[in-house]
Amino acid sequence: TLKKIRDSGSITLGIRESSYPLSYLDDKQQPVGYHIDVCNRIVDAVKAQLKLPALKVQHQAVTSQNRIPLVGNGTVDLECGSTTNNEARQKQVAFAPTTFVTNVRMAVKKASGIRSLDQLNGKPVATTTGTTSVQLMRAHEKGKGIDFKEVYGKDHADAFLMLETDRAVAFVMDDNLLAGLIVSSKAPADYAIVGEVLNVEPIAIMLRRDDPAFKKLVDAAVIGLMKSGELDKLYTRWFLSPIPPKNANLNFPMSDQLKALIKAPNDAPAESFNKK
Amino acid sequence: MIEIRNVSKWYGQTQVLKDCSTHVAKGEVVVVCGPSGSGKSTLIKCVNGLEPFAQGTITVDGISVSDPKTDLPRLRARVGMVFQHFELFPHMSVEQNLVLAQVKVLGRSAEEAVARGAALLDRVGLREHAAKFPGQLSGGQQQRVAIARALAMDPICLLFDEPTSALDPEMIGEVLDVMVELAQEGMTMMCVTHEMGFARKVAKRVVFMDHGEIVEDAPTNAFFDAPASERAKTFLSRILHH
Amino acid sequence: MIEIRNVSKWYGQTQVLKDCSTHVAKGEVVVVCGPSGSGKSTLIKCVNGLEPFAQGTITVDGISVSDPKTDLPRLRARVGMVFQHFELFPHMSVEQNLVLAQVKVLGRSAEEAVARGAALLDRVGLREHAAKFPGQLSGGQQQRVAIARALAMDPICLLFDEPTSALDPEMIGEVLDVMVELAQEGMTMMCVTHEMGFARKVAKRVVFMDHGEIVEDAPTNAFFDAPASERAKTFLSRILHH
Amino acid sequence: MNYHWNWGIFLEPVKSGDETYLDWLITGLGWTLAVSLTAWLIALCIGIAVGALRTTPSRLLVMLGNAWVELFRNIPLLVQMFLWFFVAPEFLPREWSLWVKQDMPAKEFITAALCLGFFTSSRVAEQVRAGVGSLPRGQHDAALALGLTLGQAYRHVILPQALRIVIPPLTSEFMNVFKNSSVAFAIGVLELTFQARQMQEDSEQGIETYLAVTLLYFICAFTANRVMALIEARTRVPGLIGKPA
Amino acid sequence: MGEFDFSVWQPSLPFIRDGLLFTLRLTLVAMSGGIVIGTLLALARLSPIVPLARVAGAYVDLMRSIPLVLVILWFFLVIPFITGSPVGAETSAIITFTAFEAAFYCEIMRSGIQSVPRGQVNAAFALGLGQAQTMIHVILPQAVRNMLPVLLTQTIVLFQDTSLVYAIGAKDMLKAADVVGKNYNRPVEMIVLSALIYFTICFSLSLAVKQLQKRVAIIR
Ligand SMILES: Nc1ncnc2c1ncn2[C@@H]1O[C@H](COP(=O)(O)OP(=O)(O)OP(=O)(O)O)[C@@H](O)[C@H]1O
Ligand SMILES: Nc1ncnc2c1ncn2[C@@H]1O[C@H](COP(=O)(O)OP(=O)(O)OP(=O)(O)O)[C@@H](O)[C@H]1O
Ligand SMILES: [Mg+2]
Ligand SMILES: [Mg+2]
Repeated sequence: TLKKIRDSGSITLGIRESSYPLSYLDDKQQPVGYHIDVCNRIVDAVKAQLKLPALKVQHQAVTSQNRIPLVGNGTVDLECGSTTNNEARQKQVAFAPTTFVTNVRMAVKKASGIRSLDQLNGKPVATTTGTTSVQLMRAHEKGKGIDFKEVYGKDHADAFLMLETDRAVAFVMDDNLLAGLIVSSKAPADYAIVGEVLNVEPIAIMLRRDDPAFKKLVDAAVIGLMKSGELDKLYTRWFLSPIPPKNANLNFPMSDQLKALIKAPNDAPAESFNKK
Repeated sequence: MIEIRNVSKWYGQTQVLKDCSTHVAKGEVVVVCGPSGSGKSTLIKCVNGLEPFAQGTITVDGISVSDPKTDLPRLRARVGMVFQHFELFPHMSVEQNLVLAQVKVLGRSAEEAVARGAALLDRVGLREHAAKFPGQLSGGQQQRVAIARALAMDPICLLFDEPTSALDPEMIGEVLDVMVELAQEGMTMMCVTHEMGFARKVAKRVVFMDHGEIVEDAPTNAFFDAPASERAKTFLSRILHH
Repeated sequence: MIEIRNVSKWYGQTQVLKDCSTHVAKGEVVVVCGPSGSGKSTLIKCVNGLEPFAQGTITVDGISVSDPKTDLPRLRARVGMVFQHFELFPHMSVEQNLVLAQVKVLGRSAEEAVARGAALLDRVGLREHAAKFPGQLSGGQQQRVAIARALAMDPICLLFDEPTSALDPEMIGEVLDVMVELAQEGMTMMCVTHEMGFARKVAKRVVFMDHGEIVEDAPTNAFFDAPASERAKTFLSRILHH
Repeated sequence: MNYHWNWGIFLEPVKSGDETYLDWLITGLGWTLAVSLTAWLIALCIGIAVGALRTTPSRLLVMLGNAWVELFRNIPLLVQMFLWFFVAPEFLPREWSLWVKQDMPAKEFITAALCLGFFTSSRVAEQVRAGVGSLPRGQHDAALALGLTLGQAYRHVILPQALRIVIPPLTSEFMNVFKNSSVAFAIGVLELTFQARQMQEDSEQGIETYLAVTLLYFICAFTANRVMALIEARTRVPGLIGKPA
Repeated sequence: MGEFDFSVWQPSLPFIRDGLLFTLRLTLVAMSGGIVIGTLLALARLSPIVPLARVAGAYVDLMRSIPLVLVILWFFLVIPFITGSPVGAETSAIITFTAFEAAFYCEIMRSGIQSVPRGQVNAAFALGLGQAQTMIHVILPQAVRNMLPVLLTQTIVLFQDTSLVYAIGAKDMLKAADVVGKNYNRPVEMIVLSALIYFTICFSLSLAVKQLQKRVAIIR
């Protein structure tokens, strides 16, 4: 990868378009977000190592369908989205040390009075096609012997729209995304994130597998950010201050898991988290 | 039987029929001829209401064609028509072609219709082709089926629009023979055709059209021996010349 | 000029030409007639190599048509052909129709080709229609343009495939007139046609075909006065009858 | 390529249950077939009717037919799906709207089938109109001259011929229906594309997944093609082979 | 959700414009490329060289049997292995659409070529024109004119299909509208806007096609 970057004089970042506030497009349709900033720091490190101050940075929008093949086939060098680090994916790609931890929970309309997953028996519940939440919900249904009527949006915004238009009474998804969707909604005060945590997922920047030199550089850069306290600052900027496009504040304090990870960085997959 | 009075018709700006009047009495054969585009097909299609017309009246057996109260399908069922390109229904067998309208329009039972169809096929010499499709017949055979189809409705008169002009020269004879026979049996017929031999043999009168006008309407012999108008004269000389 | 020797041709299993032999000498007019489907078109298309044939030889001006070494486009450029449905190129003006092959095949300059085209249009009486498109002309006019187009290549002989059978009766005369004139000027012609008046007037010999065979090949007068075969006799009686 | 192949993936159980990935794909195929075939049925019925209307002498009917066709063929299918699913119910009275959104059984399926059906019907109508237009005018005249009413003429003479003529372009449309049904995932129908996304997210064997799904779509379209060819052969009129009607 | 709020349309316009420009560029390139390649494919399919006809036929049938979204995805994933280096989403989209639409234009051109009466070929040959000359001067001009409306209708379909590039993250008009809709959380309003834009453009195009049809139709 490093050689390719040197030869082409450019590095390509994979970005997501609506993963608030990790990676999304602002009102000028430019990619911004917490992970984008982290990636930019990594790019700085690459520039320093290759002595290529003029390195061009290209952006490629990716979706949850194509991000892994695109990293695999070399279209994208660093995926700066909201990819969960799990065992299955580790067969295909490598991950930088975990830089964010999300909890899968649900968003509801406050007025509905729903506080727990068990209250959803027989009710329509929204989630996004092709995300891990779908499986989590099914597993939960089985475990508890209850029955949701799942409805699916093709992306997070559509799924949220289902909640907004009463097609669903709850939306099960990563809590940071839910928070992002709620603050940018028409009436943020109407919604709440409630209920038990279905899963804890480490989210990390994704890169090609079997490229130890590049991984070493990325790891070092990320760990550097953590050690220097830079990452805390970035976190505060994106999760605890007003952010574009609406200049709303997510007010999403750092979780204990992430604090622990910053102290002891690793790239362990999700499975090892939920075992504990 | 057929009365055409002062009929005019326009396509947009162009007038294709100009104040045409003529008639066909019961049992009479009238031949219509004239250069291409002179309005012969248009006129004959006005007779059974296939083309609407702006002015004038046409009555068939006393019933006005242009009267909105007239039940056109019923009137048409009583007026047979034979077309230049046969217009058999290619997706139906010969027998089905003959049966369809008998059943759907006249309300005959299927057996009755089939029997009548078979009798008529016999008459035009095509009994053994009942099960074939039109595409499997020669042009002359198709046109004879088309005549049988028109006859199956027991029409009070028949309209022909150049029934032989799409045929190979060899086959013209077999169709004309059927038509002559019909004429001699007293069928009322109005024929657009350039077969002057046929006209001489059975037509009572010849109507000559040019540019949408009926230029001449004369007894057959008079027309051939001494056409009154210059236009009819040149026309006759051209088509008889070779 | 044209020598057809023992030509046979099959479409799949069915034999459409059976051992046909005939010839056309320089300056001669030969008329080919026979019932529909008898293989007349097929035979005449073999002459300029539009249809391949399995057995026999055809030579035109001494050059074999079926020899793979023959430059067919060059040969065809010297043999004019006129079709039943005119086959003018509908997307080109009359002038362009006449010019195209002169420029692309004979390599004439554009001016030269236009001049030659204009002269020929003049000759068939259509000078003022040079800028029109074929669709704006009547059938008779189109066929005359088609003849002019064939003549523009200065052919050594002309082939006609039923040139008048798609025409309105009125227009047949104007096309036949052009053909008669050409014959009288000594053009070598092989014509498939049922215009027996034309045959009588200019043909040296008449070839009668049936079921892919040349049944009769006789001098014109002999053919009309006393056809040797029964088939030719019935055929003649049928097409002359009306 | 930096890729971990695993062709056995289809027989492995999914993470969250005892089904295999193959079961998922089969479910998906089932819904794809259900949506496509329902939509095709709707498209044929409406398309033939609208196409025929557009050839009648009545100005009003022609205009209505034209409006239908222009409306449904000038907006991308994906956008139409959204309009039907998210926008249309908002115009209903509150209780109806809620019923449609929450309690109507198989609402995604019904919306998708109707939407795809309408979309395709506009194309079918266009083909049928062209087919009727390509018939010689004399057929229409001959039918009327026999005393058939206009309705009978369409029913017995015009449509049977026009439909035979348009079988080849209709074949394309039939194939398109299967392909276009993939858009139904956008409103949450559990069809093939939906299952593919879910499977690749779950298994991380994206390439195998998409190859399998591509193959399944290919088989659907190909079968549609063969079925239409069979119909074409069955309805072929003797004596008309190769000749335009 | 209650009342709609169409004020979001105004700030979205610059993005819609950029997206529309990409959509139009993609449509134009894919159309011209597709027609050229499609015509060559059609010639190959009709050629007497059986293997060539088979290969072209297989290509066309394959393309016509797979949903476009999947084709877009495949090209995006596979092109890097052929060229050795990744291409951007937009280049990939252009290549994909050209290759895909070529299959459809091929079928149109093929029926266009077959719609020219056999007699025209005979007439051209009889004048001494060669195969290629006949094709170029006699058959193709008539085929194109006969098929012009269908070619343009297919182009309208192509224009609508460009919305599928969302699958590889290229930014066309629908995508731009979508992103704005998400940013301002007004997805429904943006859907309505894009529906209106698509309808206006496609409808005007189809009206134009009808006019053109009257204009260029060959008088017969
Ligand atoms: N649908 C139409 N729209 C406009 N003009 C038409 C239409 N049908 C016929 N015409 C014109 O009306 C005139 C008369 O046509 P008609 O078919 O009656 O002539 P015809 O005498 O039967 O000619 P032919 O011998 O060629 O059959 C022609 O000039 C023709 O161009
Ligand atoms: N492409 C073809 N494939 C199979 N059979 C054919 C083909 N073309 C012609 N035939 C058959 O070859 C025979 C001779 O046809 P041809 O066109 O030469 O007849 P013709 O004498 O010119 O008839 P017409 O007077 O109708 O023009 C016919 O029986 C015809 O059915
Ligand atoms: Mg007429
Ligand atoms: Mg012939």
